[in-house]
Amino acid sequence: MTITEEEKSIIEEFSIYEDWMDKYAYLIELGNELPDIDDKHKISENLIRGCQSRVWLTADYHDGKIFFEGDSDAIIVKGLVALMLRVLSGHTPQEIIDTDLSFIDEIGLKQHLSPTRSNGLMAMVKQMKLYAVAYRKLAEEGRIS
Amino acid sequence: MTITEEEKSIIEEFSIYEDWMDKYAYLIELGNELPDIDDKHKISENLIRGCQSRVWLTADYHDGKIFFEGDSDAIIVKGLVALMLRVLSGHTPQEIIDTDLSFIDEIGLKQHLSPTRSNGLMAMVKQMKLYAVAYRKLAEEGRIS
Amino acid sequence: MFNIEAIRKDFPVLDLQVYGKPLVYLDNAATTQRPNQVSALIADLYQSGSGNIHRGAHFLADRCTMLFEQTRDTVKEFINAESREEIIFTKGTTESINLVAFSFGERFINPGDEIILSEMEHHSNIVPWQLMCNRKGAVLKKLPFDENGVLEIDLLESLITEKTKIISVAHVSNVLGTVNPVKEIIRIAHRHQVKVLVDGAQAIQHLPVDVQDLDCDFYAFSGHKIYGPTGVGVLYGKKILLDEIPPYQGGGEMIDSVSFNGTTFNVLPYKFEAGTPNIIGVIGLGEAIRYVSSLGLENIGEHEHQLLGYLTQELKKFGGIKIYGEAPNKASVVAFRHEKVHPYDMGMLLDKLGVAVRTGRHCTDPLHERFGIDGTVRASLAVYNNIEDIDLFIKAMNRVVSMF
Amino acid sequence: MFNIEAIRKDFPVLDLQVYGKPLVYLDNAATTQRPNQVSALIADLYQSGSGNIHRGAHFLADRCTMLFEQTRDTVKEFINAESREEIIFTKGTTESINLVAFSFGERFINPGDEIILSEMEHHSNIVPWQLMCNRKGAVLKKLPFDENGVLEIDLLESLITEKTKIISVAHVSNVLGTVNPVKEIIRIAHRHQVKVLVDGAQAIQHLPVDVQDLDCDFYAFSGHKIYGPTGVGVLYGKKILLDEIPPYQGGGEMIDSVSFNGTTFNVLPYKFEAGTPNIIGVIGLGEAIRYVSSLGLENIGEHEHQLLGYLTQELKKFGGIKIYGEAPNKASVVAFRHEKVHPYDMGMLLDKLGVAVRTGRHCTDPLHERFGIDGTVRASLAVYNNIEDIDLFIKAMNRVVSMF
Ligand SMILES: Cc1ncc(COP(=O)(O)O)c(C=O)c1O
Ligand SMILES: Cc1ncc(COP(=O)(O)O)c(C=O)c1O
Repeated sequence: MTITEEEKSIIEEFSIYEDWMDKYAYLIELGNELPDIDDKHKISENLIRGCQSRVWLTADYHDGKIFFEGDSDAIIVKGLVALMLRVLSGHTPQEIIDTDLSFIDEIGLKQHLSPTRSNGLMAMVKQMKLYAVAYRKLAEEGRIS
Repeated sequence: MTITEEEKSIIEEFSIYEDWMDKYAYLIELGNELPDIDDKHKISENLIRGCQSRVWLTADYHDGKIFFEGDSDAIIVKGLVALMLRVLSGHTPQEIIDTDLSFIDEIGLKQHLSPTRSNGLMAMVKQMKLYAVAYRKLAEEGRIS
Repeated sequence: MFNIEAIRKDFPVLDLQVYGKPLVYLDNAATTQRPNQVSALIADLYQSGSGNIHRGAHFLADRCTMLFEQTRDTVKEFINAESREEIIFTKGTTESINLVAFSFGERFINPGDEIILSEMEHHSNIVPWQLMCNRKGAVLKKLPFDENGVLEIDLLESLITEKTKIISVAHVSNVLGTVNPVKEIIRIAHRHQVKVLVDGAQAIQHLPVDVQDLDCDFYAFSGHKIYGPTGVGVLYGKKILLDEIPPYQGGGEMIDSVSFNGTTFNVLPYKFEAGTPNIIGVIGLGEAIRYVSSLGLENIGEHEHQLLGYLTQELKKFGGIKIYGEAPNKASVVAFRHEKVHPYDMGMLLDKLGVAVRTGRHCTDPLHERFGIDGTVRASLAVYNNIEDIDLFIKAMNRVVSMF
Repeated sequence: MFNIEAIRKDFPVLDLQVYGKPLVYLDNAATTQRPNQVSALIADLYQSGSGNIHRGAHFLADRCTMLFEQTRDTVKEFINAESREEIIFTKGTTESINLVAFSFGERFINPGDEIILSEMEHHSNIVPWQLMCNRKGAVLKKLPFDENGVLEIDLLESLITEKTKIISVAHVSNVLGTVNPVKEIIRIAHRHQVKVLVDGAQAIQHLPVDVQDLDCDFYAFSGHKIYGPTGVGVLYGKKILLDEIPPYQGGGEMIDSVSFNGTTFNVLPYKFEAGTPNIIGVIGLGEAIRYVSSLGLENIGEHEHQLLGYLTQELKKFGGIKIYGEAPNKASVVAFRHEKVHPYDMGMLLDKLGVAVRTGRHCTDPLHERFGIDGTVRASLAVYNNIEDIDLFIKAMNRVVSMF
């Protein structure tokens, strides 16, 4: 699936929830389903420390695509991390750079991504984009593949 | 006349003015009538410098009474100075210390005496009271009469 | 005598529905809502016109000057200061503390000098001192607290040396709720010629404050935490100290005369009030204080204490909850964690059920460090909360926890 | 296109009667009145509830955070800053300048360094620099102006030495009305690696400001002078500079993490916004800017210029008047003296006739010193003034002068 298709399918999944609590219950489910990141990756260089919750993020590159793993100590944040991974992981650097992740707005969870909501999510998205920029550069220079 | 009688007579004089402009016209008249202070007294130690206007004040003591002279560069302030002199000049230090000058409130000109209206008037009244305190002390010590 | 229903009517926001649920506002330690009396006065001043104060000489300016300076008297009486010159208007507690850290620091702090803070301080009562210490080569020392959130006051005397210049301590902790024994701290400090600043941001709205009885050297609080407007605060300082320390900010109002060769400063309190102040904010604060005074801080405190007792009891019954801060003398703030639910998740879900609490570290990193935790949920009460609020809160907690 | 009657309807205060006379408000350089749009928004926020911002995580906090941060974007666009991080909210122009004087001073000023100010500066743009110079052993130098109130810009180059670090100058003089050639000053300064702060307190409400076009390093203004609330102001700073200078005040919001061993600071703009800001004040400022933008600053400037021309002409016809400030490029402020009437008397009597002007030295002692006078009467215009205001003013002046 392309990023846009993945976003569409998420929007569709969320569209059945009319009640906020159901929406969040689903996020919690997503959070619970996302495997915990390996403890050896829970190191400070992978940590994005918000005032409210912590997020861990790792990135790997092969076959022209970036594969992210992520985690959080707050389960709702972890659910949102799961959505981000689902949308962005396994795509090319350029695709990741180009997307604006507007689906978060459409499913009504934009607040969590605001720069002032210090849960680490916004910083995680920034970090994902930075990884993409870095890998694109390395790939262009032929230093990775 | 006692200070209280003088205050009463001023209140009476002002009671005939219903219009603000007439009241101020009278103040201007009072200001014009008050003789200018002698230039030789217009020195910095007699100057009370407000942000809005300047006031000069001198004090003399004889026969147990204080005699003030005053002046201002703004004629309305000078009119108010004239009222203050009329009420306070020629009285004993104790009488001057005891009075609260409430007549200014009763004739509706209290604003001019507020501590934040920096026209020098409030500082002048303080200065008059300080003179009274100083002369009382000197008199008690028998150093002046 | 204390008619909670009548009080609630003064706060129209309590009728708000959020996400289709009635609002239960338990984030009062962050900011309180305003009674109609305060909002109406502010609205009226903005609508009916205002002037700049002090130097103006016309009707609108005079009116605002009078109301502004009357508020100074209102504050003076409210905290029983000795004179109106001791009341400085600032933009909030944070600025009040910065002012003291700077001006007291400029005058009294030399390299190697020491400042004592408690370990439960809000960042606003830590960072200003750190910035000053960095500039002056002075040192911060900390007074610890015990498991229950009670200051280890026995240690104070041993922390004080002849290098100690000032102690800065919260009257009430914004997380633990502890009412610190500031009067005793001040007594000890003064025995050693050490000055004391009391951060009253979380006290002024809950208990009567008498700065002369406390004998504190400085006292700071914010308008927005005592049912008043944002952008306004108070610094009380003893006249003798305020006279001695240099001005903080420079500008209009705070000068006597200015020339390129030198400037002489205005008298107190204006010396510390540079620039056009938050005129309407200050006047609004006066109305908020009148509101609080009309209810009576003893009555408010009693009402909040009853609620606090009930809230604490219900949380303990709830199970799986650890409360941080169990001092015997406590104001109406409860910080806690649930064994299974992360504070952020708790906060998010409570919000969607209409309940406003605060989560995270509440600007008290060292306090959270002390407990080895990275956040708590904080429910904080105000005069307009009632038993039903707490019942709704507990019901919502049940719903949230059932999702995990 | 520019319907003055419709605009006046937005300002209910213009219908006020003072001392039984219709109000003629000509003290706009001190503070402007607020349109209904601004007062209504503020009243609504106070009534409908608000939360503390940024760290909160509930409905009311989210709403306020959003509106607050939207205002940052509004200001950014209004002055055409490059990024929103360059917009710092302060309590006013005075604080904005104090912030720069302190933080720039801490970072860049060494003993013997020089700061250049113009001789027409407001005390708020003099005293902060004096305080800093006293601490740092630096020196103030002044750029004079001529009889007409025009800066002697030819002298600037000769005043600049390799010790010069920053020039701070008003965009528009609050007494003379002179619109200073700040773009040229900045060009000259930058040629010598000297930074420039522009005090925009009297410009922002009268003419379009584009900080990128000016290329200024800092720009400061106040909310209450641009139809907004009291207690709020803006500091624009170039990101690269704001990143380099240390924080000003310490406290909540401006930190990343705090411990007794050391603190790391938050990113821009929060690094400079310690403590709970004037949340509702900032949001109100946003509405004021939207109001001004909807009218268009070009249109406002044109309207005010017409009035300024008429006012100047009528004062000259009046006789016995000396106007201070006759620069070719002038904003809508006229300061003058009458040969027979002391400014204080003039102000007092005009007030009783319903006309609000300001008298005295207008926080510009050096400027008045330069002219050898101890005060002026200042009439200053805003968007809602009209020809009739000026006619009433002149009529009142006639009445006043006839009393002498
Ligand atoms: C040119 C100028 N600079 C600075 C200020 C200070 O502004 P504020 O008092 O709003 O801080 C003023 C306001 O009088 C001014 O006219
Ligand atoms: C104990 C304490 N001190 C200081 C502050 C800072 O107050 P403000 O943000 O109003 O300046 C707060 C507010 O959160 C507080 O709770």
